[in-house]
Amino acid sequence: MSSDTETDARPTPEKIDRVVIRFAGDSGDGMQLAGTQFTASSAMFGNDLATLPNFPSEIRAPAGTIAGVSSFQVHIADWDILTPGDHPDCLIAMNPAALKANLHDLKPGALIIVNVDAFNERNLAKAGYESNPLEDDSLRAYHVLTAPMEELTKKALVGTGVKGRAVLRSKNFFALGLMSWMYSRPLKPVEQWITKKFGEDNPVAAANLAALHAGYNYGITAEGFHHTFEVEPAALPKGEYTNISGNIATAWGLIAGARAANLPLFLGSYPITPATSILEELAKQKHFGVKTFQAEDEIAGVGSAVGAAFAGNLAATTTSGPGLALKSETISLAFTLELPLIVIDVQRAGPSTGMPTKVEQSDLLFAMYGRHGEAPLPVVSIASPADAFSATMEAVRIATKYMTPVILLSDGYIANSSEPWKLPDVADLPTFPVTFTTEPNHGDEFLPYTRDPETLARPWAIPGTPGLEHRVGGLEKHDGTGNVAYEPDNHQLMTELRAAKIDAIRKDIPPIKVHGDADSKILVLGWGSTFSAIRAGVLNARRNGRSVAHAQIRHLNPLPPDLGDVLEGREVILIPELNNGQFARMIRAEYLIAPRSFAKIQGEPFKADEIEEQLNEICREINS
Amino acid sequence: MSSDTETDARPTPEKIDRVVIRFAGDSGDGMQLAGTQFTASSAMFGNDLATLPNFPSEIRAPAGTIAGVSSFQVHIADWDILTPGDHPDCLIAMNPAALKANLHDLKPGALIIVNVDAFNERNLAKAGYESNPLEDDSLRAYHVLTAPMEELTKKALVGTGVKGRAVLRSKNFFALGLMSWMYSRPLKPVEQWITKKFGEDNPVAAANLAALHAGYNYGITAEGFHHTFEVEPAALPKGEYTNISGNIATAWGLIAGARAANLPLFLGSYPITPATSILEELAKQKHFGVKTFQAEDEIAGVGSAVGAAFAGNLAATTTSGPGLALKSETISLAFTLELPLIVIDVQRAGPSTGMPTKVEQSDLLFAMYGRHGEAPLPVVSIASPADAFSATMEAVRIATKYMTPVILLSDGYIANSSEPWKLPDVADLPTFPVTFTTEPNHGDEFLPYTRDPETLARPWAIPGTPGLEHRVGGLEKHDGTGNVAYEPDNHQLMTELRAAKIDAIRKDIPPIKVHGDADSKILVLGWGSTFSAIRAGVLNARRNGRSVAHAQIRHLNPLPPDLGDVLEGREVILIPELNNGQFARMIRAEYLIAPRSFAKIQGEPFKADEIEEQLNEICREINS
Amino acid sequence: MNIDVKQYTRADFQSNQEVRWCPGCGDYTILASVQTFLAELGIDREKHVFISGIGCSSRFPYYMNTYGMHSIHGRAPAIASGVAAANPDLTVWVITGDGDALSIGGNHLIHALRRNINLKILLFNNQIYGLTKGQYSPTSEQGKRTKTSPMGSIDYPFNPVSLALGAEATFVARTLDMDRKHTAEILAAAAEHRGTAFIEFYQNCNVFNDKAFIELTSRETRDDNRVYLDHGKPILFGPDNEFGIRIGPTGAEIVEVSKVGIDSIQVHNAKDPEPGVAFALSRLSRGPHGPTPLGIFRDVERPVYEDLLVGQIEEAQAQKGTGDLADLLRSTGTWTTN
Amino acid sequence: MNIDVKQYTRADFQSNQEVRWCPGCGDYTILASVQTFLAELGIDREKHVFISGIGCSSRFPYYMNTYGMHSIHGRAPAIASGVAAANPDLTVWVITGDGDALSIGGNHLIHALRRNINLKILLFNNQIYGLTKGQYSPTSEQGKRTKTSPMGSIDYPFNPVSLALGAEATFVARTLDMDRKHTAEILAAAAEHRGTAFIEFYQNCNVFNDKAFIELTSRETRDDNRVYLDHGKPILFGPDNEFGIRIGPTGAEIVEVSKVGIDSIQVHNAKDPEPGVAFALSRLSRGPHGPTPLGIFRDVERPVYEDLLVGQIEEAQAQKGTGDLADLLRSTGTWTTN
Ligand SMILES: Cc1ncc(C[n+]2csc(CCOP(=O)(O)OP(=O)(O)O)c2C)c(N)n1
Ligand SMILES: Cc1ncc(C[n+]2csc(CCOP(=O)(O)OP(=O)(O)O)c2C)c(N)n1
Ligand code: SF4
Ligand code: SF4
Ligand SMILES: [Mg+2]
Ligand SMILES: [Mg+2]
Repeated sequence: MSSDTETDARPTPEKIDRVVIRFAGDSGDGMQLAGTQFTASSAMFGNDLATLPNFPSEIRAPAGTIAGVSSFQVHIADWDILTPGDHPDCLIAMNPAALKANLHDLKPGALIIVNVDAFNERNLAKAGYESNPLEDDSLRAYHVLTAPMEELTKKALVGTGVKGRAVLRSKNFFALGLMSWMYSRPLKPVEQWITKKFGEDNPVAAANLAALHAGYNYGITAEGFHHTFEVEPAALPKGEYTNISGNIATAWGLIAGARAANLPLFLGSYPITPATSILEELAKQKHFGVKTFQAEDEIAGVGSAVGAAFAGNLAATTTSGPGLALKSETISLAFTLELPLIVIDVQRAGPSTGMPTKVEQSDLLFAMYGRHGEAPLPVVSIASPADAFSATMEAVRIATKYMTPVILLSDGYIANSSEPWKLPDVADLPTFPVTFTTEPNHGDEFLPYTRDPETLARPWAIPGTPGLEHRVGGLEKHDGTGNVAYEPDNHQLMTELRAAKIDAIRKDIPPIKVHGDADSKILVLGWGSTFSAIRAGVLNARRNGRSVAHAQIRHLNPLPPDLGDVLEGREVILIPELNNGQFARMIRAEYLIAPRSFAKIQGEPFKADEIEEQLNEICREINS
Repeated sequence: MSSDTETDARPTPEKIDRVVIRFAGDSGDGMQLAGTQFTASSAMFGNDLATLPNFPSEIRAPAGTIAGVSSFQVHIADWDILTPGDHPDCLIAMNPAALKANLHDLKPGALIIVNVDAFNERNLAKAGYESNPLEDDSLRAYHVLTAPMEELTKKALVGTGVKGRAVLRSKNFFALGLMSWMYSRPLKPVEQWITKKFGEDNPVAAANLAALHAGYNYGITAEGFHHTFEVEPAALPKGEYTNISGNIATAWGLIAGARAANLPLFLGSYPITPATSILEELAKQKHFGVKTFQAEDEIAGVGSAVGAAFAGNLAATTTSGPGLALKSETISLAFTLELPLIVIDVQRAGPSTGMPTKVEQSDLLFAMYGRHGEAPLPVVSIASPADAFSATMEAVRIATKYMTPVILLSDGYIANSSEPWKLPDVADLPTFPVTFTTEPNHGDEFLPYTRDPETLARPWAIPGTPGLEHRVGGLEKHDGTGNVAYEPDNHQLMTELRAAKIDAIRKDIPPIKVHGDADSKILVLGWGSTFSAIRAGVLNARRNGRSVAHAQIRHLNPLPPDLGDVLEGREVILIPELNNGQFARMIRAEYLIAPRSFAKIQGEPFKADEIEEQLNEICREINS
Repeated sequence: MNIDVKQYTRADFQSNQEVRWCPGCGDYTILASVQTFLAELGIDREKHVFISGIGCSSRFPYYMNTYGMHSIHGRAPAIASGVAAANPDLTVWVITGDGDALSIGGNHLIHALRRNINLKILLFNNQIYGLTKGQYSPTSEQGKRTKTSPMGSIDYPFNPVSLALGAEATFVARTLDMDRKHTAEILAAAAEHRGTAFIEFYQNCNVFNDKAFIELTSRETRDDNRVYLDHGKPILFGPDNEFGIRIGPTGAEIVEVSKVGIDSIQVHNAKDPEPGVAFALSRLSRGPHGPTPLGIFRDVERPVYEDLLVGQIEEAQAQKGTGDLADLLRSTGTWTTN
Repeated sequence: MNIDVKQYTRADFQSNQEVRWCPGCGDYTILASVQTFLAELGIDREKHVFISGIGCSSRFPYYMNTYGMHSIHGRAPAIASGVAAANPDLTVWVITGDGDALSIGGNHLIHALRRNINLKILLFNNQIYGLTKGQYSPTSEQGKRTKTSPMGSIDYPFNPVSLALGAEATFVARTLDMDRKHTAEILAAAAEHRGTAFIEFYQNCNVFNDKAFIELTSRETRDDNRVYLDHGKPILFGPDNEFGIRIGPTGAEIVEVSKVGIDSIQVHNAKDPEPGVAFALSRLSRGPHGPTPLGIFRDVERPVYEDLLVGQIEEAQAQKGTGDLADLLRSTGTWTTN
């Protein structure tokens, strides 16, 4: 059975410009996979898109409970969208818990497709339903379609060789097939993926293909599913696109950064949610000469990276908040050694273990001040999955040019969500090749702590270079020679030089781009992953007649030289952050102005609506 | 030979009201000991005093070199002094390097007493002298007296049983004896100390006593030493005094705090300069029931303390910057567990290993923001050695009342220097006994995360209490029950509650005392160990007719509720800090005002003169 | 442990939290074994404290109706040391995984062992990082393909029993998640032991490392591979006890009993004051492949940290009296002004 | 190590920094031994990298005219692992103390050993924290009175050799600071060994723990107590080699040669693939008291971490070609709009 034949049977789908679909089920139901594959075929189809996976927690909750629900939301459109959508138009609920957990987010009148086989008494009870919502009329505000997904999957799998409890594992492909029917997605990309993933001859491949087609066919034959939809390819700027998630883009950004710096790449890391997949991705790219070192802990992760940097590699370490805490002492060492090092913090909800799978931006001040002694570091942030590639390259550029560790702030939302990324032409990527020092720099001596007059960077001479043998260390060192030094004036001088070097990076930061109504008296100032929600919220507000400007700051330390000018003269500066107002506090200290902090600490990204609402309120206040 | 008989032979000493004496020699020369003993006898004599030890670095430099010089400065006076003095009136130099390293600090016309035996060619060369300063007239601006200390010590020790190279180890007692003669100090306290320390029958005791008396007698007999001085007992407020160093006072403050809270004291710690002596002091106080756990590292130090807190002890951990960095992750856990914990950071010069024996205040922002996630903590600072006792008790009070870790900031200057401390009446010390929860607090259930409506503190129910079995952890927890919770609104609520609890401590902070000219348009705002230099500098400036106010802030987070009022309307707010302006940055962010930062990062405390000079400059600017 | 028998049932040790491991996970069985054992042991429920780190296994304390702390990754032995030192009357359990105990927490583990603090450390070794969804751990075999080792792990694994013995452990044992009877015996001996007791559980992670212990668990192979160590008994194994262990000048070796005679077979002595033979026994297997010793490798007495700690306090108090604050403040000398 | 002999003298390995240990410190002797040895070894000076942590001993790199890093407390093995992995052509030395390596740095040490990274780890064991002026360390004997243990330490010490063997070390040796000849032999064997080489130096701290090793160093007792392990030779000691070591069913024991006969004496086999006997030998002494084995306990081959790491890269490149960035960006599928 080939998918192409079926498409003939399609009724003409309704053209829509956008749709937000959420796949929801038990953690064991494979909803992340169904969602990802739906996204992939939409991407291939040419839609613009944005995704939002949502895991229950790190560990499986009992099957069938609310705590065990996992979901994957995708927003596809025929135009340049920004967020995964605030409220789904369509929910696939694989069991009662999935329905209950997600219902309140739906648009009024949304389409709900349920796996009716799972709506038995036991599951209803586990989800905390007293009566069956499919029967008690409580869903009358929605458009509900049901499918006996388990039964049909079982039937479809007869003869595939897959038997027993394993059969039901394919039901996510049934759901995917059905959704592909409903939203006119091609099956081919999914079919190819299945064959590649499981191997042609694997019964699991046959089973998943059978379930996929069964779902699709159910759409053709079953009553109620005949009203189908189609979202046309988006009019994205001309080019070649891939659908990219943030952690993959970060990993690739490291590879590209190392290439631009002309250095081998070394990653010393210890697994931690939600950063682990950067390590996992780089472990796959050994043919790029990438060395990944899965260390015994975070301290050894960053320690090995410091060693690799000393030896002349582009060294990086990836982690999340608890790991950043453990790395603090070693980062302070790297700071005073003045070696390049990329420290990537994929932030998650804290404090302590917090909510590891949930997003937060609450490590900002920790990144700024999280080291003992005077140890300022450049801090760069990532605004979106696709932005991760160039932001990571920028971090590498700063680290190698200024011989300094750089903290790169990502977060759990960027890490796991995805969006289309227009591939750069590799030939056009920036390059900033490093030149190691190979000759004495002071008569016939080598002084490791002399400085480039412009960047204040010290020379990088690596072990193996004859004649430049030298020692570095964590004790205060003499200006120039780097020998241990306790003189009061030298310490003052060195402290000031180190700070001046970091501060000098300011000159090297491109001008801020102000979007929207550049001169508006209202400015929304954001950083990091709030980008898409702010941009969309501002767009909507402007569509509704509000005048608003938006600037998203990539360089958090030093701040861009023109930020003062951008802030100047605004009546209201709104700073939405997924923390208790940390960037707002930095802006207060730096510019002695009082921005309006909009803090959300719920483990979830902002919704565009929330931003728009804030703007509406501000406008009301200003005008009243 | 008894010391009392000698005193009869004394010429009448010149009465002086104060003197600053610096003992300087090679690290191996025992200058810290000589200085400490000189201080102790001055204390017994009733002088006011302040001391400043200065070690070269953690490890011995080659004998005789500048890098190996160790010194101990003491300021004694017949009135209430504050600092160890900016410029010595008298220098004891045990070798050429000691002379060279310290000369530039002396008052013009100062008295220099040298161990002439050490001024041989080898030592002169090691110190970098081209000719002998005792002979080349280069010291003509000073009053130089010489004594052949080594030769005389050797002679004095004949018959004590101490022989060979060990003999010269007593030469510091020779110097001490001579200084005791010069400054009319009683020998008895030193004699008693020697006998107690080494044991009556130990030949070393006999040797040191012999050297001490030989030095004293040299004063009597030698030419040039007949002009002696006497500083009369200070008119300190009536009371009983002891001479206390900061780390000892901190250790005692922990014992007193535990007593006030009615809890056993547990210290989990790993040695690190300059914090180690708190651990060492508490290890001696086992009869107070104090448990000290020398952990394998700082993480285990704070980890064991968290365990002890869970089990119902008053738990503390002591460290310095690098150790605070390592503890960060665990402190974040303690924060979310909402357990009391005293984290003492005896700051030293950073970044990284920095200058371990030198003072700095550069961990302030790290203490404020040095944790991942939203994890605000109370921060309390110590202003002087004697202040350490009550500041530590205050930290314990806050920790136990609000069920929270508290960061107590001390530093290397406070740690090692000493001053007279008027002993409190133990009966008058504050008490704040802890009551553990022993009964269910919600029907017949125990909910570990209910809160006291006033303090927002949660109940403390300890293992071993029947019926209150419960689990705590680092994951986000449900308001009330403490069960693991991932709900968005709950996380927002809990984050806000935790922040509100810390913020509520503000109400519990006593009013700021403004010293000097309370309404002056110039306010000097300090925190921590800058206290004495600021107070003295302000005093001097005011004596010279300037109008200046001074406030020293103990509670750094939350800041005192009346700080805004105190800052209000000043023309200049000067913030002297031993860092790059960290407190100034906090004040900027909090009050949106621009204080004038006076940053010193030299591993040394401020001098009173430096403060006064700043004030003079400010006055000139304001008036011009 | 002071055994003061109460009437408990397993349910008394079950908390009201739903157990959230994957269906089929070996952790369930160990949880059941521990709860059942504690009910039998009969120590007051409120005296038990379970401290864990982070990992699937480390959720364990949430499911125990005792005092508990789900702490941070790798630090449970340090935190538990503080609990035990602060209150030696408590019975302190550490629950940890192969990543938690041996990767990030290796240092705290070896130091707890050498100090001989009264902790019962249960290491759930599934040879994988479960919670973070399948990366190799310090006990994963070389060559193992995981998400972070797509071409096979290049790390040589620890043998947890050897490591513990090298770290001066006084009680070291190994058992299997699904062997509830054996688990119960080992738990009983650990509870009996004063000092640090270290138990390695082979625990199946059916999601990320299924069948890692199949050679020890499948009906076909288990009799060939389970080598039970019973104190005072010759070490024999095989379906008909036809194999045995002999200690010779090159360490421990497997021999056929019929060839060497029963007298050459090592009689297991867990109480041997020296750990040399226990160590040699630990080297018989590299991970759970082929004949693998299970049981108590070592169980010896050595002064317990808390006893020494409390002993010094008592001695100091006997010498100096219980501390008086006013005296302390005067202890370095005072002077009086008027 | 690739030995490509150059003409060096000790002075070539002396940096221009003044050596700043206390007069009489054992560190001086080890420094001299190492400098002399490197001059003889003849590997290009610029290929040597010395990484240390913090402690008196950790100042060592400053005195070596090679590449070096005086890093932070306990982390040298981790940092050195990064150096070695990044550039396997270098010869990487770790200099560490008993506090640095075994207290705060214990975890990195045991993991470096199991990975068998090509590091030469020299542990200067003076059984005290020297730099912080005299607190007990994880190798201090129980009962030791120090500033933090005024009533005697209650911690049971590690035996560094046992710990290393328990952590799967491939090369483990022990020597004495002042025995320069023996030191030179051990250094030569360590340099020869590919993989992690671990050498424990008994190092006298004459300021805070003087004479800790006096039983091994004083003229009167040293012959009674130094038990040299020489590969292939029977293990004999005593002024007239009258004692020997026998391995039996309870481990290693000291015997009188005249009583048991020379044939019962263990012939030392450092190349034994199993570490059981080496471990038993390590248990002969608890710290440097009484007969104490010195020499190479174990010296076996096992694949080296860097080789495996580079091997996988080469294999991947053979399979997929050296990575092409443009291909990578397209590797998950693309679509084109116009
Ligand atoms: C400081 C820190 N680093 C990393 C993590 C991520 N992490 C959580 S559990 C874990 C490993 C779990 O493996 P294991 O200890 O074997 O337990 P299992 O899940 O297999 O039972 C890791 C790496 C974390 N939570 N904290
Ligand atoms: C993170 C950190 N913790 C503690 C210290 C303090 N410290 C420096 S060296 C040392 C121990 C030194 O002992 P050892 O490693 O045996 O070296 P030795 O001085 O005896 O050669 C300690 C505790 C530090 N520098 N950094
Ligand atoms: S991932 Fe593995 S160890 Fe974790 S709960 Fe699931 S089966 Fe158990
Ligand atoms: S303190 Fe001890 S180890 Fe350190 S330099 Fe002095 S003698 Fe050597
Ligand atoms: Mg595991
Ligand atoms: Mg040492």
